[in-house]
Amino acid sequence: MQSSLVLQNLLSAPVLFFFLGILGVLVGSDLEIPAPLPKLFSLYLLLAIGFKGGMELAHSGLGSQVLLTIGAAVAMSLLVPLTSFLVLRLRLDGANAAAIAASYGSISAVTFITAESFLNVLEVGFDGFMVAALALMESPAIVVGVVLAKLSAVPEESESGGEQDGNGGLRWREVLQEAFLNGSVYLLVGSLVIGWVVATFSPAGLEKMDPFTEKLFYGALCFFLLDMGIVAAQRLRDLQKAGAFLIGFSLLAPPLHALAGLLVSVLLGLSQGNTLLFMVLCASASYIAVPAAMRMTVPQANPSLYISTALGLTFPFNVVIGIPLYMVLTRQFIPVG
Amino acid sequence: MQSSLVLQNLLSAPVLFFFLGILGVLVGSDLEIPAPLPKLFSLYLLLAIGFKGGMELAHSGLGSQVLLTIGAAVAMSLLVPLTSFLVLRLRLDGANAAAIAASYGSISAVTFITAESFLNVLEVGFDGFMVAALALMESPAIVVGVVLAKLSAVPEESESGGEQDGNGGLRWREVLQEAFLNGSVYLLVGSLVIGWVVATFSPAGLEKMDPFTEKLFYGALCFFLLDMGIVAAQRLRDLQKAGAFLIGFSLLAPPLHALAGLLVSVLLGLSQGNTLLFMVLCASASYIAVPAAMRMTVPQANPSLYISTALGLTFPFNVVIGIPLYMVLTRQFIPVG
Amino acid sequence: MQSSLVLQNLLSAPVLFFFLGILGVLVGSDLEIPAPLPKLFSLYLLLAIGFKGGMELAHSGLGSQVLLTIGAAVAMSLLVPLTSFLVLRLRLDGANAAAIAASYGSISAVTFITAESFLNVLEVGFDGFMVAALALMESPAIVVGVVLAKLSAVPEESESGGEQDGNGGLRWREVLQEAFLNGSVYLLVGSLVIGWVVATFSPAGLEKMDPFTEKLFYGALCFFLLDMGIVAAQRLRDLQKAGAFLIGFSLLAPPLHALAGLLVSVLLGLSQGNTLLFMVLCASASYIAVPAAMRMTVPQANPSLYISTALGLTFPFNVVIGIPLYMVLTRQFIPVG
Amino acid sequence: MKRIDLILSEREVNRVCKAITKAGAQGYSVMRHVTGLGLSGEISEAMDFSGLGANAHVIVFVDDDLLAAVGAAVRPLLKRYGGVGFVSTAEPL
Amino acid sequence: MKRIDLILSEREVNRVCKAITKAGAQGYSVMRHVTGLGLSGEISEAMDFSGLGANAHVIVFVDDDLLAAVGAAVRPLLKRYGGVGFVSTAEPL
Amino acid sequence: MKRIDLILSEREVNRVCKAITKAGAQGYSVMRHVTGLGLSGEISEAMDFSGLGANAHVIVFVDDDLLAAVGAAVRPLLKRYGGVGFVSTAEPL
Ligand SMILES: Nc1ncnc2c1ncn2[C@@H]1O[C@H](COP(=O)(O)O)[C@@H](O)[C@H]1O
Ligand SMILES: Nc1ncnc2c1ncn2[C@@H]1O[C@H](COP(=O)(O)O)[C@@H](O)[C@H]1O
Ligand SMILES: Nc1ncnc2c1ncn2[C@@H]1O[C@H](COP(=O)(O)O)[C@@H](O)[C@H]1O
Ligand code: NA
Ligand code: NA
Ligand code: NA
Repeated sequence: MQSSLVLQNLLSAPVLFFFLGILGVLVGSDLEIPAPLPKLFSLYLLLAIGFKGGMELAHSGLGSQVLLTIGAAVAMSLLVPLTSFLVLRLRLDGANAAAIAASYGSISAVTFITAESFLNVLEVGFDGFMVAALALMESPAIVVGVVLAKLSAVPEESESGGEQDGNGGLRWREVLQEAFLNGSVYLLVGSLVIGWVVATFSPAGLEKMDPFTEKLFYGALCFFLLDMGIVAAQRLRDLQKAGAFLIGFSLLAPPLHALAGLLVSVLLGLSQGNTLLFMVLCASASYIAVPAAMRMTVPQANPSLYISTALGLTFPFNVVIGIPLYMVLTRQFIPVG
Repeated sequence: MQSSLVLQNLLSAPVLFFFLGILGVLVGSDLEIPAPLPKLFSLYLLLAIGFKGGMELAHSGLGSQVLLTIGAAVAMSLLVPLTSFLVLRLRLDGANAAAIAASYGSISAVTFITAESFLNVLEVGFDGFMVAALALMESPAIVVGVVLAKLSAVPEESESGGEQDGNGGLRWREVLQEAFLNGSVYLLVGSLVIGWVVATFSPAGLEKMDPFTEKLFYGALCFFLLDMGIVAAQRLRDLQKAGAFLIGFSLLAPPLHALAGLLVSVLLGLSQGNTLLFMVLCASASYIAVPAAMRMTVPQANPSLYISTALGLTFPFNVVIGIPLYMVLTRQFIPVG
Repeated sequence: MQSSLVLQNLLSAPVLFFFLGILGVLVGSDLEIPAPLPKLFSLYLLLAIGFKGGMELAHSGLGSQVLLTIGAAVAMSLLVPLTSFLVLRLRLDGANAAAIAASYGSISAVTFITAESFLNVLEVGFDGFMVAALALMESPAIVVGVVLAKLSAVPEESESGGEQDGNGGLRWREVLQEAFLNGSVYLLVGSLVIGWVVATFSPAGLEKMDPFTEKLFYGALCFFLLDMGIVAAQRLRDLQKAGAFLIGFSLLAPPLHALAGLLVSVLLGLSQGNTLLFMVLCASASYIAVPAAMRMTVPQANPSLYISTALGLTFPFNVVIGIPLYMVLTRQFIPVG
Repeated sequence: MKRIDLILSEREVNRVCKAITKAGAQGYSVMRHVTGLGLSGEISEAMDFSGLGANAHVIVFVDDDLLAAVGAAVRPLLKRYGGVGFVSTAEPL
Repeated sequence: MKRIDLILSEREVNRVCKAITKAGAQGYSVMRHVTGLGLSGEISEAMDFSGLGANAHVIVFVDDDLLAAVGAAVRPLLKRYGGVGFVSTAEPL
Repeated sequence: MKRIDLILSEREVNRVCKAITKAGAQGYSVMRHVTGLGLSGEISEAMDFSGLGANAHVIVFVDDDLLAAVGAAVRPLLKRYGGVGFVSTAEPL
């Protein structure tokens, strides 16, 4: 049973294309998907996942379990960076620890999407409101990360010239803007709202969106994962600089956070499908919204550390082994709906 | 009835994504769709609208009403820039007045497409030959604009060196090339002809094109309108420089030109759907073919004026308020087919 | 019958869009499909054709006729560059003759795809393993070309500095890498394998890929051929430099190689559909994998010669006249399956 | 040798390159997708979809004696359509 | 005149351009999608999909007397976020 | 300091960058998608879909004493694969 789940995941088209990308880098192929094509697929996936989630949210409504689940998700995105920070601080300076912690508190939409595809193939149901949880987990971890970085920072010499504010304090406006108005967050949330509005007020439009947001989705995911494989493999080189501690962290944190997610799911009485998605949200680390935000707000942190851990190790781990592993656990602890 | 039409338009997916783009700029999100992705969608929409129009033209044939309608459309694209020029000349120099006039005489394919989607949702029929009208209205206004600019130009000092012709006259070859062989005009007309040829001679191919040109269309329109919202909102800043006169013009010209289009439609006895499309053709202003052509042929005109009026105000006005408003008028004056 | 086949091909959407691209350049339209959009379509077509081929290979299995056909295809890709080299050497130096010979030994995936579309419209069947033949014919010709170039090279003065190996010999690693790990070869072969794995082990995924790899295919081919028309027409200018000998070669080699392919197909007892594809593989010349490889491994050869012959003349010839012509011959010599 | 840097709209770049070649330069390089600020305002890539494009940056390395000819060929185009040009000194590597 | 070349992350390019204008420069040009190597390691375009982007190359031609102001405006940003700046001599074409 | 400008095919740009680093330069910047004209004819972006690419523009700022080493590392590559290189003078901002 268990090994069959892992195998089923390994032999699915999205994961195979992910491998194709990784292998391409390892054997030295010059296959590349030049910018901004990966951005096209990334924008498309966010738009489609948001729209579909909003649509399903309109059908399921905002009941108390929905609100509880979303609330628990946001709580996890605040807690995970705190505990991660404590661990990372053992070996890293404040800025780097905070940036990596933010990344693990936030989520990876592509990991979530891959888990959805996995559930679809298994014909296990899940709810549209999980996309709302996904959307709302992106930003809080960013704010926590920035606060942690500031708190642990050695007061810098005051800068002069050029910059507008010389007071050295937190530039809240900038931080909140990076956290909540970051392009990927904004598109996901916006598409979610649009999907909800269209499903509620002009459902005739849903069918016309279907070929774009639904039918094309699986193939586009494969294409994007091909690129993610290339990028993840290129990131592996940076891991030498990261060292054994960070490698260990990026492989142990996901299953531990998934376990925490499982616990919460049991308490909330989530269905099997929703539990898997909740675990994946907790386990995954952001390599889109968070790096973009950290680059601006915590420039002292080294981007190659937080990108290479989240993208080079945690992402492949979750996509390849994590998702089926969490499903095995889900089946163990969650009764069939 | 009326407000329900406006609302139905406001709550449709394409218009909502357009708003999402506008709002993104207003709140300061860094969401952007990097070049050349918008070009991909723009090329796709032109190809698809042309192909489908040609296909339907093959079905409807080239009867006398078709020819009359197309002729009237071309006539409008010659008249509108003349009257617009007279008005604009009250406050602007010749070159700027001519360039803006050309823009309003020509059309916006995306506005047309949005109107088609609106009719589809209302389940109001329209004819494929309207796409031929669309295609043929792009170029004449450009020629009129260039001629007006030259006629009103203060004779410049003769240039020396570099340039091939120093005679200061109209470079007809260049003007006609810009008007008729402009990439977007050429692709639209070419796809129209191909759609017609395929429908006439090898109809088996139509079905194979359908997923690309038909099914994908609505979603791709949403994606493109997201970008158009971003671009339109960025253009709003330029309007300060444009001043109250131009702002007034860009909001009053569309409904007035639409009324003229309604009059012609009544005279021609067009159906409700065709009338709406005819009104939209008259009301819309070009921000694709015309700016590209004016940049080359009337370089004295300030691009930020003709782009910001057509794209920053007239386009949003038509997409958001104009289309349902013109539909209300259509229903008032045109009997159901 | 015969002329109807030619006409049927000429009036199909893909060929018409190819013409639209050529015509655009000839009449001076500024229509262009900016980089990297053509790359997107090229990657997509390779991924889709590979995936579908692998899928069908899983259904047909690897019987002896499959292996024989693939073996014969590889043999042709080794023979054709040798005979071509002998002919080209009459007028060209070793490096240029070798590079052009490699191009004609290798294949053009887009020509192959266009032939498949042609067969689909005629409702003539063909087998998925022909894609395996396509994939395996790309690389051997590259190796042959490099060897020929080295054998015929005047020993250069030994270079000093910068480069890793100064021994002047064949850099086998580099050559094999360019031949077998070239991005386009790698993606095609990889997608073929993935298609086979998915069809064999998780067939539920096939249906979900279908809208992307199958439904969208025809339209995407049209779009790509529009660009290929533009690029091919731009290449026509270079032909002046190529001279009458090369022009003759690029128009006579395809039908001759197709005839050789027909002979082999008769001997192998291939079906009509497979015979046409086999002829097209022999007749077509590479303008993707081979130029990219030759640029690196035979830098003395002039890229404008091997690109303009393969892309400017042989490709249009095959797409427009060659495919229906080879079909006429196929019908003459191959009994209906 | 001289290095000439021209920055102007993508729309006119072909015209400028032709003028450069006609003036006798043996080579040039063009970078597109350049945004910027100048006398005629801010230029972004936002209108790229319309075919209007952004700016292009043209670099020409020429022998000193060709500078005048290239300058004379290019200046009227910059005057007519907008754009800027600068010269500095360079040597072959 | 002086030619200033700045190479820095795309993320900060707007901020730098604002500083340049504020310091009094009349124009600038920006090329994005620049990759490279510097003190903070290798920068590729691979993370472009995430909005992180690669580097940008900013060119500013200014009169000699503005050099100090632009330098003062830009240096703290380069120090804070990374990036390099160089100056050379140029003349109008 | 010296500023080195190299313009060569995208296909060889990685090789050239490795040579530059090996010669001791601490950094470089690369702009791709460069079109142009040179001894080997016109280079456009039309073949980009094939992986052949257009040109790349490599900029290297080095201390004067490294110029010779970088030049020696790069020249054979330019000779073998085509491309041009120029040197000018610059100072840190
Ligand atoms: N004089 C020049 N000025 C600027 N760029 C040049 C010059 N000569 C060559 N190039 C660039 O270098 C590339 C390669 O040159 P080549 O190897 O001579 O064909 C050309 O495609 C141009 O982009
Ligand atoms: N001082 C400057 N430094 C660098 N680039 C400039 C400068 N002035 C103008 N440019 C560039 O040249 C383009 C055209 O300039 P203009 O015709 O003055 O609007 C601008 O959009 C900028 O990209
Ligand atoms: N010596 C150099 N020459 C050219 N470009 C450089 C040099 N040093 C740094 N750069 C560019 O500036 C960027 C940022 O530099 P840094 O902040 O030192 O990592 C690098 O990614 C390079 O693109
Ligand atoms: Na997480
Ligand atoms: Na109009
Ligand atoms: Na061949």
